[in-house]
Amino acid sequence: MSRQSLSIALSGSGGSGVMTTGSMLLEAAGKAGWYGIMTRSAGPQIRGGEAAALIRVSDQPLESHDDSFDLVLAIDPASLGRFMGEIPLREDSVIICDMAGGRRDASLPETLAREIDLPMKKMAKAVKGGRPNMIALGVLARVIGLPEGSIGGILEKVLRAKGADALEASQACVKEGYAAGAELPAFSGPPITDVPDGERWSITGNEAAGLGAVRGGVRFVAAYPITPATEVLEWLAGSLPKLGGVLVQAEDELASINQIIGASFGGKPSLTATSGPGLALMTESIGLAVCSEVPVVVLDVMRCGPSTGIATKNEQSDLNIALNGLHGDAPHLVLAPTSLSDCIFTTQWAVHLAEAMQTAAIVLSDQSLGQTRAIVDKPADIAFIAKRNVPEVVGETYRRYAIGDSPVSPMTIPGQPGGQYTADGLEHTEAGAPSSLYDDHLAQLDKRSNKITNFNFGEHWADIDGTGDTMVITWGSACGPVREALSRLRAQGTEVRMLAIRLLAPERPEDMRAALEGVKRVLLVEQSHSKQFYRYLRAAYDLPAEVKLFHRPGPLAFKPGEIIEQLSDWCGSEKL
Amino acid sequence: MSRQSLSIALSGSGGSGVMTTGSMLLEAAGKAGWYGIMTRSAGPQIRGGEAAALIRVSDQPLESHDDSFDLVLAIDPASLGRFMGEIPLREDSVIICDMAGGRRDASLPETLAREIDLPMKKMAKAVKGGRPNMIALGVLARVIGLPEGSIGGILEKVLRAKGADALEASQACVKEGYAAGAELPAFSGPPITDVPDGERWSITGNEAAGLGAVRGGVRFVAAYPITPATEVLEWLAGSLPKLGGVLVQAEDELASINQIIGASFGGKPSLTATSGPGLALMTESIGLAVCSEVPVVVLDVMRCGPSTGIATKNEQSDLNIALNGLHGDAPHLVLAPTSLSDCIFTTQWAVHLAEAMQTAAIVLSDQSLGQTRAIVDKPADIAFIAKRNVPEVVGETYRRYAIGDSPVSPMTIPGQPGGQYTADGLEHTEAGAPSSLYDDHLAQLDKRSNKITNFNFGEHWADIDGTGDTMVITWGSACGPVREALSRLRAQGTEVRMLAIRLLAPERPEDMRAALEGVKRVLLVEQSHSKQFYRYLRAAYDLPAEVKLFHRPGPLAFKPGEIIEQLSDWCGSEKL
Amino acid sequence: MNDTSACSRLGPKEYKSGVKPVWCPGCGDFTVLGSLTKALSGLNIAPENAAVISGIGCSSRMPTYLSTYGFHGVHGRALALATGLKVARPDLTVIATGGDGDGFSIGGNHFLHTCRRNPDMTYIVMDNQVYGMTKGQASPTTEPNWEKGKLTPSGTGINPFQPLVIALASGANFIARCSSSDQNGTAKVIMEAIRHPGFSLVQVLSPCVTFRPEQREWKKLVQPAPVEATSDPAQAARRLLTDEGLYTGVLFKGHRPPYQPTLESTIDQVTELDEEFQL
Amino acid sequence: MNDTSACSRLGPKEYKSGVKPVWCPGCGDFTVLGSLTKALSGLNIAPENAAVISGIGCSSRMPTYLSTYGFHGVHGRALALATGLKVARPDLTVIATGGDGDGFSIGGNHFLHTCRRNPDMTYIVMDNQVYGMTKGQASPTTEPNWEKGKLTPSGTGINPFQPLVIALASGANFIARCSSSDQNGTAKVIMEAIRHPGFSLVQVLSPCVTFRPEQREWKKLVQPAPVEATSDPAQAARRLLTDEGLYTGVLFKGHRPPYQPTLESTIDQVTELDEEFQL
Ligand SMILES: Cc1ncc(C[n+]2csc(CCOP(=O)(O)OP(=O)(O)O)c2C)c(N)n1
Ligand SMILES: Cc1ncc(C[n+]2csc(CCOP(=O)(O)OP(=O)(O)O)c2C)c(N)n1
Ligand code: SF4
Ligand code: SF4
Ligand SMILES: [Mg+2]
Ligand SMILES: [Mg+2]
Repeated sequence: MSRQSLSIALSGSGGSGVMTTGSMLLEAAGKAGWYGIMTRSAGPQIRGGEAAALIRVSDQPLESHDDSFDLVLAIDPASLGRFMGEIPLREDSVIICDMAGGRRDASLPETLAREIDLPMKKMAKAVKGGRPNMIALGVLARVIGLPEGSIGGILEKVLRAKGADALEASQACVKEGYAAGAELPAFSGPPITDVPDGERWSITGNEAAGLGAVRGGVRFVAAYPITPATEVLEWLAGSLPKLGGVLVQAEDELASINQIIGASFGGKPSLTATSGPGLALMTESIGLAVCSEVPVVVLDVMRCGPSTGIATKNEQSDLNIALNGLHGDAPHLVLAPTSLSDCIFTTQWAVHLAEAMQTAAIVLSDQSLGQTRAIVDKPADIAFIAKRNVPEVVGETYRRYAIGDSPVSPMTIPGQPGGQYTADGLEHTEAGAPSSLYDDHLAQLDKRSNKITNFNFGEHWADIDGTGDTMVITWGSACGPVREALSRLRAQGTEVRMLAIRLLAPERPEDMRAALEGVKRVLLVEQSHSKQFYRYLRAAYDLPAEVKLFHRPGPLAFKPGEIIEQLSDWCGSEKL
Repeated sequence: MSRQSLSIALSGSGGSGVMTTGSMLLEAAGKAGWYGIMTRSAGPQIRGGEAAALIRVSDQPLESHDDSFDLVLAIDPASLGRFMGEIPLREDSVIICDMAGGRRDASLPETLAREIDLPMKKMAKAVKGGRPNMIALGVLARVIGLPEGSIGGILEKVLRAKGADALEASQACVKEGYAAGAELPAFSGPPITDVPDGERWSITGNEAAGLGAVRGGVRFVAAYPITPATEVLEWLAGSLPKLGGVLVQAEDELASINQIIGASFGGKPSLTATSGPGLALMTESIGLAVCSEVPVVVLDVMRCGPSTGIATKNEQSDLNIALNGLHGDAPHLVLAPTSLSDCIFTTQWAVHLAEAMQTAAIVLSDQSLGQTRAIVDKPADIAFIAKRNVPEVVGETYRRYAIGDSPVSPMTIPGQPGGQYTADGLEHTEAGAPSSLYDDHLAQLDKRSNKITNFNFGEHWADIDGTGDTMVITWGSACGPVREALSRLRAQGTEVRMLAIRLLAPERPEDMRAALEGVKRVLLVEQSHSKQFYRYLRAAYDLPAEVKLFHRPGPLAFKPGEIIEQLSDWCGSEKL
Repeated sequence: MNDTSACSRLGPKEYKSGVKPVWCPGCGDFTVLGSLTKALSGLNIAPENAAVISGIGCSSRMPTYLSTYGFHGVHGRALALATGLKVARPDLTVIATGGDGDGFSIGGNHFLHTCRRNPDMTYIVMDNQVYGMTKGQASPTTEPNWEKGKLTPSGTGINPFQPLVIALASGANFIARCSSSDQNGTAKVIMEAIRHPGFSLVQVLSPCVTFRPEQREWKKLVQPAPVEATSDPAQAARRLLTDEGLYTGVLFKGHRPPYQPTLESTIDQVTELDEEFQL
Repeated sequence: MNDTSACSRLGPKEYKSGVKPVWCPGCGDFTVLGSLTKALSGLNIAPENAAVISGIGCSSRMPTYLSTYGFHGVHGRALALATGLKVARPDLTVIATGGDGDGFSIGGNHFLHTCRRNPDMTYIVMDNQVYGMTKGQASPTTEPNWEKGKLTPSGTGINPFQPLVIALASGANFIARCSSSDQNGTAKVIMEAIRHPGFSLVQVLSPCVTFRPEQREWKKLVQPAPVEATSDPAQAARRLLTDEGLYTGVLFKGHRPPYQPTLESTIDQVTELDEEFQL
């Protein structure tokens, strides 16, 4: 059966190099003109343990894995067991596996799929310095229909550093594998098209967020490492110095958030990235940024909570803390990318918004968006950059927290003569002097809240799509599978609307009312045990009478087919 | 006019001793058989600056100040200006003030009230070592109708430490004042009744919370000082050692929350107290208590936020962070006392609940409850104490996080042979070993959430009162003025229901449905700018169609008359 | 606010904002405010080019009373905030101020790591061995047998924190002790601290007359250190471990280069970063 | 789980829980686990009477692998959690374990104040001069020119944190350094540390073979300190400031009494407290 997309899983035990193999396969697919995604799955071990690379390729942009896998290659049969929950197979799926003895390996999990023995270890042994994963690379390339040449350049790029011998051995292995693949059942992959150079990118969500940050103007980052946010920081540590920016590895999250507040006070757009536990440590000082009106961006790459939870796995359960985790009345911005490549736009926009409104913005990315690598269309250049309201000339009576025509008051930058003021987390007068009076408190609370509720956010608050009286409302990494589900339904003639909320706070009641016009039924999709998104929507918006909730905790990702199933009560009776 | 209660304000500049005077007056009133409350109002200065003691006495228990004051005594005329916003006066109010020159002091604010000059400074000078505030004490006692003897014992108790001379001087001053008071217009105070010894207490909300804690069984406290929670800690620092307990002053809030988790893991019911900024620092580790299922109680005495805000003033704006401030899905308990003396019950109950469910409980008191001193009826002894499910014998295969018939699994205490386990903030199996599997995660998330949603909380989740189809829903220190408003309405024949929510999390949908039976209109009252209570109720409950919101930020307290005004649209048309 | 684009030197008074301090009459912090304005004036630093950063506490109110830029942040985080500012804006004179509670209790970790990181800034700690603002609890520098601490009624029973020793051990580049009883001497030391590259710690013994009235005696007890500042950490350690905490003056001057990442860019356009993602 | 109400001495193996460590093959922490079980066995501490407390990091996984009571808390807070436990339950043997990042970076403030407070517990830090668990960033003990730190590609450029010097300066009562290459020697030092009253710090050089493979060389570089442990802080300071971080053994043993508030009650009934409120 020819499919629009091909899903491939590659598993192995520690050190077998499945991740490298997977990445190279993805890049080869990209070079050949396909879109693709790859996610990594691994146990808690830092090194060793089992690992699996989950890959999907298509001639259409991809944002989600498929309901099931077409092809599994297990370098070590036993390694597959750990991941079977994440690798649903069908009867017509194929498992290629090294039985290393001819007999079916007992450690290979029982499935419906067809099993094919391939002595990859033996084949690798035949090549001096050869490794089974490179055999596997060749096999997979052939079986899914990639031209042999597509691997060559990538091998060279990746293995150059390892020396000529290693490169040669790998080349030989890939060749062997490619030849062996010819004997195996072939999958007819998506059509191969020629894509002009530079039109497609290979990028992870974490890199995308980093890129969005610097595009938006961020030039100062302070942070403390934490999974799964570290790659954002690693990318920024390499890139910021090129731009005259700097990343400081701080002693803890309390230091990182305060360092960026200091740097931003000094005029530099600033950001930190963290995950749930780090965000929790930062909330006191995010409140300081809100109260003192110093723009900062905090990127939270979510993982399974509570507490340390499951550090390497996905969940959308920091919505509560992002929206409501600050003490006192502390209005701020909360945004979430609606796809992997949207990590660029949303982070960049967050920088722009934080600077424009002189407040704190929290961006909720997640492990799934962040650590997935995708072949995507080259992202657009977007105009949003940091632009702070800095007064050109300062009069005799500059008042930093003046309540004027606009609730965003001009903000001087140290060094500016006559603009001196004390930024303060204490409640203050318009001039910035501490005040404990009701009138000052109310005036400043109004100011800080009006500036974000009255802002003109335009169309970007959500991605709205489709027609009909049924709507799916979702956010973050759950958008991908929903989008694919709805496009499948559309292909079958069923129209369902989709609302992917990018701006979670402040609320947009008018926009929501307009978006819900004509909607009778709503399905909410979120990856949280305690229905955080549902409860947020209830508090913030008036939803139609018929609301259905599809939620579960991490780490199991949603599949497009599951969304369709959830909709089948409603859509089934009509058109499905 | 004879009133049910008398409201007296006493103001002075720094060092004038108005707070001592106020406290002594309150105690004298208590001794005389009155109920009373006293709140303190002061500027940001640690010492010096202006201060005012706001006192109200009655023959009925009091939980709120009145709409206006009957009597003001200003030791320094200028000091009054600072507090006029908090001291509404009527035409028939009286200001007694030392004009210190016979002419009206220009610094005395203009009001409608009648002004009476009394040369307190001069009178004090006439007594060796005399002080104007002691003159004032005598004057006030006389004017409001307290017997002269009611002051004597108190003077002795308070001033004993200062030596015989000081005591004598004060006694002489009080006598002078009392005599002078006879010349001034008298107020007919509430009837003086004889109350048996020990039947009335003088206590602050902060002391009450401390008492509730130790009554509930708390024997370990670690904390870092912060206004307005410090008095809870001060009381506990003195009282715990008597009970074989201990208070550790920690290096910061991160230490205090973790110290109490450690102590509770060791089997001691444990508590910390803090305010907004400290709570924000603790949320990461409160999540640890939730995930590792170690009972702890965190008392948050709220103040104006955001950030440092107004540290000495009241607001109900930590509701968001208390309910939703933990990262991940972290179900926990949130409670709030519904009156000053209820600080005892609610804190005690919180200890009981946290221990019974092996989870974290956050108790939201506030500056107004905490720092008000009241003469109250002796509180009942309540049976709720800490009782943890500790297995007597541990079998071969003890599993700390077992999912059995009850979601509360038996918890061993270090020292117990065979009960060894590792408490963990990582997701875990039933045995407590780290796990990153969906099934374990789901099972433990269910366990942690079921144990609190399935618990039988009984009637205590809320104080429910009254009849009729109009209801006021409120919480915390806002309950006091609401209660008085409704009792005034009742006295006029108008019935309005009241729902004061003590258990804010978990939600009680059944109980709420029952409470709302027959309710057509709801008025919500809360002291928060961003409508935190309203949004919480929207998210958690189905409210009647007609909902009205009366909210404002701190520090202005609600007055009973304001609540009546808010209800007048509804009740006015019917019966008012 | 002052406009100092003109070049004339401003007097110390012109470094005051005019906001009235909330401090108790007689509090040592008044004098420190005076020393600081004198130092700023003495160094002729334009108010717009200085930023004074603090946490929370009586002593942390300092920025509000100055006509420089200021940041009154949250409790314990002044050094982190100041570090961010200094790294991003090396052209500014950055001064952190605060108390013993703010700096050594809740702020202890930033103290350690800022000494270690050694950014070019000055940290003035008004040490009164008590939490003034929260009305009289023991601080890390409180002696173990002080029984008036409201949370430690039998004394803390634990060793006081030695700020200068810890500063030395963690790498501070300039260490001095002053007494608020000597306004001019303190001003001079602050000037030297600001001028010295790297992280400078100035501990000022500044009495809390309200909760530690006995500290009024400090002015009689302090005395200038009998020896010159050393730049040998071992020697400094020996001296600091044996002095009674009452020698004033500059006690250590190191030579470590300050932490300051370069802010020179190597590419012109953000879009040049796109390349690495292109297939 | 072991039932040790019987009196026979348990062997080291019986102090293991049987949960398989997630550590990389060759990680130094395996040996430290061995040393710790040997020490517990050597001291004949019943597993139910010991509690091992940690934060987050590879090294912080320790409690899970032991058959004692354990707490795997959050990053950086092990000492605070352990302090609460020890103060509440002085009868238990409390041991904190963790890494250089957990203990000296995010946990630095608790490190300072626990040394100062001096509760009777032992703190074992597996120092590998790197953040292992988060895959290879510089830690406070990393040398300034290590360029493989993923967030500091040109090196940190800042002075390494000196844990033993800071411990001494802030009042730790027992200070030792070990190497994971010497399992028995480390076990002995841990036994001595547990026995010594007050707060004991045992730094174990424990290679991260994955991100700092060069640390495999440590086993060749470490050597027993040439002198006996001193109880004179000044002498200890001199030694610690000059050793290259490679001398092993007990380096300092102090005599400060441990922090342990009494848990004796003076009244029988909570209701006796009511009196003070009665009018
Ligand atoms: C997170 C947090 N915890 C506690 C407090 C309460 N608090 C304010 S100032 C202070 C101590 C101040 O002591 P110090 O720094 O010595 O300053 P001083 O008032 O003595 O000058 C404390 C504990 C706070 N504001 N924030
Ligand atoms: C609050 C918080 N911040 C960051 C992290 C991420 N994190 C986990 S372990 C670790 C560092 C561990 O280093 P170390 O203590 O040296 O242990 P090692 O892995 O080297 O043994 C970090 C930064 C976290 N879990 N929690
Ligand atoms: S309380 Fe102490 S430190 Fe604070 S202002 Fe008063 S004297 Fe100064
Ligand atoms: S990453 Fe390093 S510290 Fe962690 S287990 Fe592997 S070798 Fe050990
Ligand atoms: Mg102080
Ligand atoms: Mg380490």
